[in-house]
Amino acid sequence: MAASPVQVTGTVLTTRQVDAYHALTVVAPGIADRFRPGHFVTVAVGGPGSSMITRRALSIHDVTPDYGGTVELVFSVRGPGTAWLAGLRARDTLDLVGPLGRPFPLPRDPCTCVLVGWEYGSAPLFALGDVLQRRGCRIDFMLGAKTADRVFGALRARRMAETTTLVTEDGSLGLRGTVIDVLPGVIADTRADVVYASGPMPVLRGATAVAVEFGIPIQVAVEESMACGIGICMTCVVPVIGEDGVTRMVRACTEGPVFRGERVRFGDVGTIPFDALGAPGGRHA
Amino acid sequence: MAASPVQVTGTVLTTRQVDAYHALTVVAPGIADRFRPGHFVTVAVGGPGSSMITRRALSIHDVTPDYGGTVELVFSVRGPGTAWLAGLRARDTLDLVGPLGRPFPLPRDPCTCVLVGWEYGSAPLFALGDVLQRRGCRIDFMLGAKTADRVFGALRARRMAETTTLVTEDGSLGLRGTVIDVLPGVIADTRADVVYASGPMPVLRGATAVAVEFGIPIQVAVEESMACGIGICMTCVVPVIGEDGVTRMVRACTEGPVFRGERVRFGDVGTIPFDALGAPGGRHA
Amino acid sequence: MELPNPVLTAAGCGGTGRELAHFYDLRRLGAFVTRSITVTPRAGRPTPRMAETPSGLLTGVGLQGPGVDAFLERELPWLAQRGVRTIVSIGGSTVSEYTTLARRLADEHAIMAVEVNLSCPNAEDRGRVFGRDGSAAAEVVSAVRAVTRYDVPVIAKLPPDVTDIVAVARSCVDGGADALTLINTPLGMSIDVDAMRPALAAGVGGLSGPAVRPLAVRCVWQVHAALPGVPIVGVGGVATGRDALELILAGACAVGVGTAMFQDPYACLRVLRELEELLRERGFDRVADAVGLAHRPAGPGLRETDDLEESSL
Amino acid sequence: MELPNPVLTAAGCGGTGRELAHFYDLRRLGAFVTRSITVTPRAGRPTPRMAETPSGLLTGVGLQGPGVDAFLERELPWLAQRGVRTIVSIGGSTVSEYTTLARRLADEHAIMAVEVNLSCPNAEDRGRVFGRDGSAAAEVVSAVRAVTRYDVPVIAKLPPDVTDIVAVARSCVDGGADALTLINTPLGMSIDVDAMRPALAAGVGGLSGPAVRPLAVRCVWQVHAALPGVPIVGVGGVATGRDALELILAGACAVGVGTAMFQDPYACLRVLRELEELLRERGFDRVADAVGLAHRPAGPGLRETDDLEESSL
Ligand SMILES: Cc1cc2nc3c(=O)[nH]c(=O)nc-3n(C[C@H](O)[C@H](O)[C@H](O)COP(=O)(O)OP(=O)(O)OC[C@H]3O[C@@H](n4cnc5c(N)ncnc54)[C@H](O)[C@@H]3O)c2cc1C
Ligand SMILES: Cc1cc2nc3c(=O)[nH]c(=O)nc-3n(C[C@H](O)[C@H](O)[C@H](O)COP(=O)(O)OP(=O)(O)OC[C@H]3O[C@@H](n4cnc5c(N)ncnc54)[C@H](O)[C@@H]3O)c2cc1C
Ligand SMILES: Cc1cc2nc3c(=O)[nH]c(=O)nc-3n(C[C@H](O)[C@H](O)[C@H](O)COP(=O)(O)O)c2cc1C
Ligand SMILES: Cc1cc2nc3c(=O)[nH]c(=O)nc-3n(C[C@H](O)[C@H](O)[C@H](O)COP(=O)(O)O)c2cc1C
Ligand code: FES
Ligand code: FES
Repeated sequence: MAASPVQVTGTVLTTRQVDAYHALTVVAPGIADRFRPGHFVTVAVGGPGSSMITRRALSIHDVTPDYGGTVELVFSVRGPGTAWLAGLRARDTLDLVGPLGRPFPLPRDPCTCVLVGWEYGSAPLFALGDVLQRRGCRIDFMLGAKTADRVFGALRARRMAETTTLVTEDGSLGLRGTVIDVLPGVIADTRADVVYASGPMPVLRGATAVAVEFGIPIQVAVEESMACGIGICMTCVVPVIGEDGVTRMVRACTEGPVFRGERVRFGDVGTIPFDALGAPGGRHA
Repeated sequence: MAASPVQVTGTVLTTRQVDAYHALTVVAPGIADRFRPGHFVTVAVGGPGSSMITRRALSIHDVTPDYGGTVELVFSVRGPGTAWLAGLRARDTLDLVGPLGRPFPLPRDPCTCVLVGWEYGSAPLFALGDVLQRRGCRIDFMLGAKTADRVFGALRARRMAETTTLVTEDGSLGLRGTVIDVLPGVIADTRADVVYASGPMPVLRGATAVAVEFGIPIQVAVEESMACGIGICMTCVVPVIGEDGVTRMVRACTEGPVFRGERVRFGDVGTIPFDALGAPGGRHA
Repeated sequence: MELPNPVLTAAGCGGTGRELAHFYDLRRLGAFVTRSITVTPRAGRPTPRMAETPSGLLTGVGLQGPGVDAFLERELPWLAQRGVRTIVSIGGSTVSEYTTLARRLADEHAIMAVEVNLSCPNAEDRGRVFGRDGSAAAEVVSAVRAVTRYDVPVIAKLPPDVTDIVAVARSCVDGGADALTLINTPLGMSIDVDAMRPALAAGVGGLSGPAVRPLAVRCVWQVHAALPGVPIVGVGGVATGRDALELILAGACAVGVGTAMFQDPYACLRVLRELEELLRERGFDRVADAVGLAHRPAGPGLRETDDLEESSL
Repeated sequence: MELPNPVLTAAGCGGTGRELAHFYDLRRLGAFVTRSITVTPRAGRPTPRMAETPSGLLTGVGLQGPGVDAFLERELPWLAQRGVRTIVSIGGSTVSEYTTLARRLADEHAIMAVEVNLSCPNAEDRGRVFGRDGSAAAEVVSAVRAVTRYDVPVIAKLPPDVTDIVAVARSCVDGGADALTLINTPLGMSIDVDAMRPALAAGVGGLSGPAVRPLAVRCVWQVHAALPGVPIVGVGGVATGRDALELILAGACAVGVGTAMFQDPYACLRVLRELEELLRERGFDRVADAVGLAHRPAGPGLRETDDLEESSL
């Protein structure tokens, strides 16, 4: 972990609806201080006496120095935990642990970066874009979603980036298609040096395939179900190829969520690849 | 059950602190309509997704015809369920089932009634007092508690009753002592024809002993842990002697909570008396 | 046994029927399952009989009930007159008590099925619970089967806290059980840390409610995998249509609702409504089409689940 | 085994120690219990490995770990250097694997105790879990005891989903176990009603968290009643000091905290603080004075609990 995480009882400052998403701004000084783009937090849901005993992981969308430090979270309602979050009001408290995970690594020298985000996966890319620009990088956004209302952050992307390409599966906004259809054109047009991507596995897999095709590095932020977020439960593992060429089941919460795209065996997510370290009947150390 | 109970999603109208107690007024038309003194409700606690899966039983303190019908509940915080109730605010919703239980039977002819209440047990006695007075009865209150702040309803009692006797275990308000110490004097002074009592088992036991001594009838409202409140779980039983002289384990929620005091085997509460119907090794039907 | 819908009350959780009838017409249930009827009246256990646990309820009621005579005189006729489809649960402390009960029921025409509650202690085996011992369970089931009318199914109801639920289930089926109900309450305990005593007068009690649903789903799954032809009534922690569907996908063809009725008297009807809606959304015409569906072999891209050993780690 | 305080991490729930050390100094724990170490590295099960259930967590991790060599090279020294009191949990699929592991640990001086995780499937008995079979459990325990240094206690850890926990516990003690840990996770299952598939890739999983606490309290109670001289580490659903006290009053002399750490990284320290406060309020100077106290015979006015059969109804 890049920074030591802390547990904070934050106070909700504001709640907003942004397209299909809910946005919560929470006063959480210890977390905002330590934030680097790509970090996430886990939040306790359901209040005291809740039957929901696991925390929910949410990317940090942004931080501000207001009130000693705030973090902004963006989420869609998927199940009971996110439904509860959506019901929070200003001045309610929220229990957070963070910042967690390995943030996006930054290029040493100024270069051209394409930021690919899918639905709420786009959330952590704007703070990343800010940092990249401060380092003199050119940034270009590609934001996608199933439908128009689920494209997150198009306005802000347009304000920040050299170019912004929108894509929806149903064509209701921007180009119609998938990342694989559209990303090659963006990379070619911008002469990108590096890709950052955040979204569901199939999107990351597609983006990685494209980046590999172009021979440029790609950093991806993956999402796996997480019971703890701090590296102790081993529920969040992904098959990743190490420096030594050996595939290991590594924790997305602590070794990730950001990985070099070509190291993640996307095709084998949800399996134990037969050649992974410690695979049943497979090779041993 | 005297009246068919209903399930109502009520809206909290007001919340107040009354001495050591919380009072909630809830709009719950179907329940207020059917109310008779001695009825109780059960309320769902903890909100959606709560780990608390049983309802909490609370006596109905009072009803009004406002907003189609309100019920007032009075309670002290004992554990997590009542703590959650204490956190409700106006306009929150509360899920109630009621009215439940056998209400206080009323005398056919005008007579003198002593109403004995201990701590929050006093709550259902005021609506009872109103009805008795409307029937031309004289009422006298005896209210007790461990300490002064836990005596409930002294002011209202003084306004309603011919006489009001207060008693606390520590003497911090009114007389110092217990029901057994004080009730005989009240009965003698008022020449009571009947006693109504509501409170914990030891208080009911004491009041019953005194009433029996004086040879006057007593109706008691008992409190046993209840998982359902509607007669289907069999957790709330109390040993009660039937008309036929046979002791049965009867449900406080449906056959009670109001019983004739001398029929309740207070000394055997928390046991199965050896001579109860169906007792292990005991007599059979 | 044909039921118009798959939602039943769980044994011992619906009172005599009269209490729920204040809320709705019991003919709307798939069936009403009685509390476990005993030969003689039983006063049950002392109070406290209940303690709440996280998402669960611990109870020790001790099969309080009026005995079979009073049941046949006062409770069954009331249900029969109203046309309530009734499954009678029976409980005994010896094989011969179960036989006596089954015999007494054999003349009653209003009974859809007999459910044999095997969570009772066997007085002839130092109080060992019948359902924790395959051969004792089978003995009870075959004794009951032998004296029950051929067209009345005998359902064996089992607790989950055994080393091998499949073995016990198989013994019951071999003993003549036409169907199984899974699960009765596992043994649990709660201690009142203020009194520093067990919270229940009985010390231990039965754990029910949503907390035990994962145990029920697992038992239904394992037994359906081993005995796919045996109808299973899934019981344990059902509070919503989704919970019911979980048990059905695991292999149950009907579900029982118990503890949830304490919280919501209308729970059975609500579960049914929600279940029907979920089945519709998924394109099922009949419940039967969904029974055990989660067992189907994983398709392309789906994960293989069947080749793994069933340990909890 | 002397511990400065009775709160431990539960095996497999505290990572390697490094992760929790971001939050507090692990020397503040009674002891740190490792995940179950295996002979060779294990990749574990495919994902999804978790599903939330009401007040519970279902997991199927499959003992992912680096194998004993890497553990002794990289994990144990890290703990030892920091002075963390460490109990090493071991898991095997044959008796000889357990023996191998115990032998490898025998030379390590930094180990407070060896905990034998008996929830592993026995490869030599068609995958039957060791701890579900008294004699297999005893065989493992005595093999481990035989090769472990005399001054290092061997603790047998058992799952609750057996027909007779007391019988299995007694076998383990007869086999040489110095103490017992109760409970490991019972087998549970959850089905994703949208995918209509088991929620875990492994199908079944282990149920943990507050939902199982009543099962843990019951097991501790039963075993303490039968084997009052055997120290018990109570584990299962502990999230607060009250929960810990519940297990202690039932008969545990120490408690393990597992799933609660996923929700609150400081859970062990908080539980300890709350427990100490509760003990103080009740006038106990030492934890030992409270151990098993809920078993004391009922005094006047208190209800008798010991003469009742232990059925769940
Ligand atoms: C590193 C990371 C960052 C994330 N960032 C965001 C974000 O910025 N905005 C957003 O909307 N969502 C984000 N998610 C997904 C979010 O965690 C899930 O939507 C949420 O946990 C679902 O909870 P629920 O109770 O609403 O749904 P349910 O599906 O009912 O959740 C039940 C259980 O499954 C777990 N779970 C289910 N799906 C996921 C998932 N995809 N990832 C992790 N746990 C899951 C939950 O934590 C919970 O324990 C992120 C996930 C991860 C791992
Ligand atoms: C007919 C009846 C009327 C009541 N009226 C009132 C009232 O007007 N005001 C008031 O303050 N209290 C009243 N009580 C007691 C009230 O129900 C309990 O204080 C409350 O249930 C405690 O819940 P908790 O979660 O705060 O505490 P906990 O002790 O944590 O409760 C845990 C569980 O035990 C049950 N329980 C615990 N104590 C009792 C009890 N004494 N009676 C019933 N269930 C119990 C709860 O329902 C819950 O299921 C009444 C009880 C009954 C049976
Ligand atoms: C208060 C209570 C009484 C019960 N009585 C019986 C009974 O008489 N016979 C029986 O077979 N099961 C009985 N059970 C078990 C239930 O039928 C059911 O199997 C169990 O509670 C799990 O389902 P649930 O979680 O929906 O309650 C009882 C359960 C409770 C909570
Ligand atoms: C993710 C996870 C991993 C576990 N790994 C192990 C293990 O390696 N060895 C073991 O003996 N128990 C293991 N357990 C069981 C716990 O040690 C503990 O017995 C159980 O979870 C109940 O306690 P809890 O409710 O506090 O979690 C694991 C439990 C969980 C949830
Ligand atoms: S979420 Fe627990 S190890 Fe990653
Ligand atoms: S509370 Fe359920 S029968 Fe009385």
